Amino acid sequence: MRRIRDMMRSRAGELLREGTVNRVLGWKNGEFYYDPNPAVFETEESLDGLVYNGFSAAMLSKYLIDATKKEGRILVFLKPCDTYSFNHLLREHKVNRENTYVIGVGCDGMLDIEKLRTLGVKGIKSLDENGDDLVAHTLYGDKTLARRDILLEKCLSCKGSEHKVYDELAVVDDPWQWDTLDRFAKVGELEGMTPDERFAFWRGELSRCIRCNACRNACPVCSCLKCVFDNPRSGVQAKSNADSFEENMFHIIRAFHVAGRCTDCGECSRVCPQNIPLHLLNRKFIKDINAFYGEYQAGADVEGKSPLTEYKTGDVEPSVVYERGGA
Amino acid sequence: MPINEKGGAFNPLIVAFCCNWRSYAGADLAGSSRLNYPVNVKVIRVPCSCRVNPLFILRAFQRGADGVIMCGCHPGDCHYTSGNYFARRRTALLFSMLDFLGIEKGRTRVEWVSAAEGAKFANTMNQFAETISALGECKRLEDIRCVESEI
Amino acid sequence: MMLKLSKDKIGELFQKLASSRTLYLPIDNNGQVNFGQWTPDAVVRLDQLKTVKSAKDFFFPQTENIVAFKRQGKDISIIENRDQNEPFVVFGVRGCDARSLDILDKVFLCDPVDSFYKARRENGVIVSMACAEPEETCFCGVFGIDAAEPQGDVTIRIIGDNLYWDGKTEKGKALGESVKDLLVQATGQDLEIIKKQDERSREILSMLPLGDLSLDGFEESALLEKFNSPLWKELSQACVGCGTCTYVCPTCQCYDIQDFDTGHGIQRFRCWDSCMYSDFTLMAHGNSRKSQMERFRQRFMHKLIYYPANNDGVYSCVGCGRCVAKCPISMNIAKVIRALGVSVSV
Amino acid sequence: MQKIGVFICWCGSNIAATVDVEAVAEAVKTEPNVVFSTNYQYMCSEGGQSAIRNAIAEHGLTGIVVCACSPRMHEATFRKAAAVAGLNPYMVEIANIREQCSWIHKEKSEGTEKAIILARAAVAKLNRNVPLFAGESPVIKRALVIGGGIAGIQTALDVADAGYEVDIVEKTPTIGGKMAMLDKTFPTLDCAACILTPKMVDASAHEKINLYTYSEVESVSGFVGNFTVNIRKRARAVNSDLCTGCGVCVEKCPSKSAKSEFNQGLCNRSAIYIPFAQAIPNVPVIDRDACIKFKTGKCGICEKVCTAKAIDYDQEDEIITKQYGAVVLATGFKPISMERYDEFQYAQCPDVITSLEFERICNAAGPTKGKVLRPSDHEPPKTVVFVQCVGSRATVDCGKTYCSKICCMYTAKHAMLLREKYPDTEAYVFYIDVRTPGKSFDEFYRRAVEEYGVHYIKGMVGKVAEEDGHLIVQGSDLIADKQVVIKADMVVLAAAIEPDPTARSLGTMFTASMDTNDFFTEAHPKLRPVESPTAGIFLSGLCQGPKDIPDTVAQAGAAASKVIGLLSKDKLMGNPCVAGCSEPLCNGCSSCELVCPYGAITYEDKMVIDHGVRETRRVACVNEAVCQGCGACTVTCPSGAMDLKGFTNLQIMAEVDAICR
Amino acid sequence: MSNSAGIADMLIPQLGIVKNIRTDTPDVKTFRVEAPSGGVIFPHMPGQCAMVSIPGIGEAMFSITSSPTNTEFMEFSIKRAGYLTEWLHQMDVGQQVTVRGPYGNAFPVDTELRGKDLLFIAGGIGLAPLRSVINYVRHYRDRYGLVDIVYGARSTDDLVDIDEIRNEWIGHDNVNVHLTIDRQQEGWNGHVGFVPDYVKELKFPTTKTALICGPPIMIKFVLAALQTLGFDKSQVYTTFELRMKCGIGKCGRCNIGSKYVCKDGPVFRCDTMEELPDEY
Repeated sequence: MRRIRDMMRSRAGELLREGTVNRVLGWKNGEFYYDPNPAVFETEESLDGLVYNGFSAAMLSKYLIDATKKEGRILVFLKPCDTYSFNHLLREHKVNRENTYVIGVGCDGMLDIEKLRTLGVKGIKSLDENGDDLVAHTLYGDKTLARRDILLEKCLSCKGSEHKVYDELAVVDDPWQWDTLDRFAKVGELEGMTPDERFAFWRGELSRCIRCNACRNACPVCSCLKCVFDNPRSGVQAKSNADSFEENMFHIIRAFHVAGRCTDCGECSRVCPQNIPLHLLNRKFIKDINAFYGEYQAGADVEGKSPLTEYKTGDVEPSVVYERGGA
Repeated sequence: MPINEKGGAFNPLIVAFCCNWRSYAGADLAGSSRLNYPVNVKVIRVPCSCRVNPLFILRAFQRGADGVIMCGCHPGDCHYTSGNYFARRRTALLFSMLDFLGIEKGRTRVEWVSAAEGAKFANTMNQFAETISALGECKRLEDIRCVESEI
Repeated sequence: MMLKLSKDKIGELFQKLASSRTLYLPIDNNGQVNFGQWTPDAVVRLDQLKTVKSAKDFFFPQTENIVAFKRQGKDISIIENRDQNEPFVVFGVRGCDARSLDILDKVFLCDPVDSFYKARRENGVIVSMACAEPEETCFCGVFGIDAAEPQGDVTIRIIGDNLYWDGKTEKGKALGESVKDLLVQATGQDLEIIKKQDERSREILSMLPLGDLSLDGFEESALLEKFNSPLWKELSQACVGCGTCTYVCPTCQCYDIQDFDTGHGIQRFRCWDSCMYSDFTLMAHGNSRKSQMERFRQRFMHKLIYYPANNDGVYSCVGCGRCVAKCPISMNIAKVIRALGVSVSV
Repeated sequence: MQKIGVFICWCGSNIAATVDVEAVAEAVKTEPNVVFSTNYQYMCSEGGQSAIRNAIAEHGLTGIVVCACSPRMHEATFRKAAAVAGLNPYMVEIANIREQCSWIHKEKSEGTEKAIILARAAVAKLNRNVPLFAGESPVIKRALVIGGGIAGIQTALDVADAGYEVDIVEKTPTIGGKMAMLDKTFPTLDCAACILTPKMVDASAHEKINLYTYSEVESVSGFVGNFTVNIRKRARAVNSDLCTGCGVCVEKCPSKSAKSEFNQGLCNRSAIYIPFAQAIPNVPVIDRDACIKFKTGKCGICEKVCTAKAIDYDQEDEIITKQYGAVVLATGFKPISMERYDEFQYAQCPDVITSLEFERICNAAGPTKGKVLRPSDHEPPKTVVFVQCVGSRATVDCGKTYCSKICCMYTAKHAMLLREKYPDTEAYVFYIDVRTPGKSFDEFYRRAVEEYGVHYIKGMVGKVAEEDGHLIVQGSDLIADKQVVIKADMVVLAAAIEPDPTARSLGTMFTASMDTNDFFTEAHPKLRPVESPTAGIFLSGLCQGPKDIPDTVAQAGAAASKVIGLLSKDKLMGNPCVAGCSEPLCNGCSSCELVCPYGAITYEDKMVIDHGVRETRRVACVNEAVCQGCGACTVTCPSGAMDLKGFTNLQIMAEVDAICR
Repeated sequence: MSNSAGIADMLIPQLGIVKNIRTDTPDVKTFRVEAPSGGVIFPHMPGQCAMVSIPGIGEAMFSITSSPTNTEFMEFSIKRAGYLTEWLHQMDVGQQVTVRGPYGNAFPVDTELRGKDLLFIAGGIGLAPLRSVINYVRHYRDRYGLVDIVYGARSTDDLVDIDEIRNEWIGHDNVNVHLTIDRQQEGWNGHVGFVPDYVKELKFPTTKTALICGPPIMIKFVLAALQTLGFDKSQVYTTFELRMKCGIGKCGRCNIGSKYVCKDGPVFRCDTMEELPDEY
């Protein structure tokens, strides 16, 4: 990824210099190795702060909603999964393609700092990344780790290394590759439980929700100007989980609102401060959509109708879904 | 008869969303044919099944409904040509999701009832009420603030 | 007076504490540790340095009923139905969280006193716990907090096979009385062990990477200069406007008051709010903080300048580092202090 | 704050026997903003209605709830009563305590309790009602008919006869359509041209009818009562006003190698041509792809021979913009392409032809002057095999799933005509089923078999192969349960018919929805068969589904009567219960546009004021004249910007709350 | 204040009954509210605010329009702007509301303003908070010097409670009332023009202490006008309205810099504003 970072810096520098773009949206180094934050770079000099490493997980496409309303063209670095979100935003007319210059960047899979901590690695100061081999430098000494063990949940079932949209690519010929898992495995496992078990599972998970709205605000699909949960006139406004119903309501409705639109980018689960596996709700919808209405990947293209804005006369009946036991 | 938590007889509360053009007329026909169905079923008239927002269904459960049923025109027969097709997809997904969250799936149902199917309407409601009675009170999506004893 | 208890008796201690009052301590729920009510089968995680949420919940809960109303025709009746407060213990509070209550006190206990908070504060006993293995996100030392010997009604240390119990306040001592059957006097040797442990902890604390953050320059006199700094734009760019930092923060205290129609009446409740939310200051005819930059600035100006200006220079941050660990886009107060503070020449 | 009155009807004993109306009236008094409640024997009677009017006046009611029979019964009655008293008719809500309460429950206590809850829900909803006003829009008294076949001509004539102007847009140089190509018609065997051409003449001569031939619809805007349509009148290179139709140019044209469309390519025509003798208008058109002048710049013979000076090589396409109150789609059909049917060797053997080609061959004005001759050697065939259901009733990936409906009859007609003209020629018909559900149809078919000795074989043809100048037809005889091989001289394929390919773009333009086969869908398959779901768009003829000439003419007349009904109004009153977009909430995502069955939603860049901030945003706009109020958009909209007047989110949620209290 | 349950908290409101509703302008109504047992719900000082609520509809901060010297009832002049105010405007007499307060500081009527010549400048609904002070000053007329009142609105229809101004203020000892409307209107023979311009025209001597309230833009221009006349900012007081929720400086949304409008305001002396960031 260091090689890709160098390509990114040099191309961004060139594009700024030649005036193709007037800003660059990327990741900026932070206090530690693992906390780069999305940032806009306006000068060539500032690009020294541009980083791209295993912790550049934050997706950039959503920032383009505001960024492309501004004057001039902005360069953005999109990882393969982020290109789906970008396409989705294009489809819904939320970003202005003309004001965007997309460089698709290769990705070795993003890392989960929480997993690192769970493995007992405390006081992390920095990390050396070299394909699967990682060395963590900590307050309490160095530790060697395998990349595959600390990949983010979303990267375990990566959609692949193909960029769905880009103006140019910054990739390497020999990227590190890893075995991906069936993204519906956990959904299937839950479907196999009894309703009581499922209820207990979700109550346990959702009871941790603090309604910080990170899942919503990080979601590239949840980009309503005014969310129904913030709108006093919507009849369902709620700021906190005053009752367990509201946790359920918030997450069901959020998942439903993005059903057929969710690109399965996994940001919701990544950003959740309580590690609630919110992506499972989205994946349940995706799994059902695929089973009932045919395979559909939101954000794979810009045109066409999404599953909930179209229908077939021979669609499966809800009663059949009911008898089938979900899916 | 099932007993509720407070020890009284369990009277399930069932909310039925019916489209104005067919299912509501079907319910009317059940009435004019004097076909009995449980008093627990309360019908809300909507122009089309596609008007039923998942929010309404969740709201009903929040406020203590024990079962929610949506009735619309038979597929292909929608007054608005395609409304029930959209409604069919939405409810199939929503109800599957509620099941996924552990809400017993017997509590939600979709039925297509035409204006001529008074008997079907009554039968459906009888069956549904039976299912709900067997399942008992729905606590999993209820908002405890809305329970009568509270403010 | 330093008391001690063998670590294997800790379960008995919890049992005993829970018998007379509600006991809250760090409990694991599927990998995430939060303060929760103790039950015999709860997975207690005293080894967890940071709970996701802080201990402020028990004094300033995320949601709490204030008052209820019934409306009938033109008439309104006001029904006071506030929760009855019962004594409780929060066990295993780290130094940062323990200090955060002082900060909340200055807000809620100043005139006019918030009676809801005050009642909880009086009913609650804080059992704080020393940190032996701080993390790189910690910077409590910057705010003068000694994590090796935190404040609290009782301070405990877990060293080796023992739990050391140090009752500090009247409340703390009374709590110690209630479990005195389980505690024995610490020996001189124990005190030596404690001293060594404290020293070791302090050594690590002094090496923390964020330990060199400097608050120089965050004075009331710099209010306008900081407010008008061009750096806010750059710092806030990435902010997605969620409330994670505010909700995990032990010192954030903004709230909203809302009404809920239960169908039988109106329940008025108070709930946490976040100045990071776009609708925080939204009014029908406009918003005094229109952009995320203004909202972002408000949060940090409040913590680093406004609050100290009103409270004798005490910052509204305890360096717990939760926002550092939890921000979805890795923006946090440490970066803000670094960017806006006066750089200390090395 | 509202002042609500609640009126409980006894409906004689229909309600009062199972519902304690007094108790209901008493119970609703405590509901929010209810200031008055009463009960009465028959609310719908004059007495009941005057009670409503009096109460509105006396108590200054802002809304009323009538607890009575189904709203499907008397909602209109009570709305009218309220309007008379000066109340907005949409400030009336009905609680159905008869059909959905008293008639289905026996216990009075139960019935009463439920009636109270239903009344409460109606009050709760009414508390969220606001007065609604129906929009009005004027009706342009002119109709547009797209397609100049028999369907279009008939619709146009009927509408014009009622006194309204009609324009016909036809993409080919002449009106007449497919029917003009037919020889005789089943089951009466009268000459198609003899019955069609007078109608064509009527249409062209009608003072209210205006023909745009060789023209296409370019774009459309507007809605029912007021469509604005741009019509591209393609350049004929012949000035219609000057042309006398003498035909000299056609005769003298040196380029004579273009395939005649009218004769299905069975013979050639000149570059400047009139499709057929009775074409209307009788004005030639220059085929620019075939014309030497257009290709090389040299020639110009037609110009030289034209004494009327009607030839105009510089003529350009003309865009005509006109307004219409109603649009009739009569775009017709075409046989499907046979190119893919290799088993029948259509592309390879000239003597394998389609039924429409056979029509031309039989026709006296056709390429063979009515003699049935093989296209390959111009010899009369001795054995002709007719294959039915070619591409009809097939699987999705091969042909059409539907029955083309007309093939059984025309095949019987062809076989019969063949045997009549050439008694020594054998006719075989391979069929799956023979379908004859029409007046005199079965008799006609039986005559073919019994009187004309046509051999009907139940089974499909598996293969056609050319061998020594003959066509070897291999098929199965399902009744005899054996394979049959016929040495034929000509094979006629009853090709499935499909909508004309222009229908799809027109469908998109007019937001007339289509089924998977590209047939236009009806507003209701049974009750509104000639209307498209989009208001003001009507369907005539084959574009809606396969049908024969009498059905087409009947439907054309039906469509005309609907058009007349619409045009007879001076203005249209809208349904006020339509969707509306709250612009500050709209994200511009287009989801609602995708689910709207009526094309009532468009997107525009608009200045939006959102909490004091002014911004230009892409927002949804609902055309209230087009919206029918189904509400599909309201649920698709994630931000809740779309709401449905009369059934708003808050209204329905208030009902839910009241019921679940 | 006690901590035990059942004891009042500043967040818990009291009942009030709407006894009279006066329509002042097309979008302003003044509500007279009394405690159920009669009289004011709580005492206040001029410039202070109260939170008025209809439970389930909303709660919002309004300045108390009536003078503290009036112990019979409290008045609130409320402009129709949002959901709650819409609802309040539809109320009938007899409706109960909830009220809590008083909140915020007051105009320093008993300290800095004592003995001063006072100049009140208001625009539109901005008269509401000043009316409390004006009537207070009129009640204790001898404690203050000359009183000038400049009041303007878009049109005659928009002048709040013109009857009281005409019948009671004009003609009161040493009280000069200067009315103006933005544009000429039939039947109006008074001054026409914007308030800030009128203030400049009237050339008030700098011996006066000014109290201004109105739309933010008007306050800005009036302040500038006064400065051109030679006024110092320390002679000018104004009052703010920013989104307030708790009323007691704890909920964290109405602050301007380190000052809470609900607690440290709503009355600010203009020179102190200079130290505050421009975020209102």
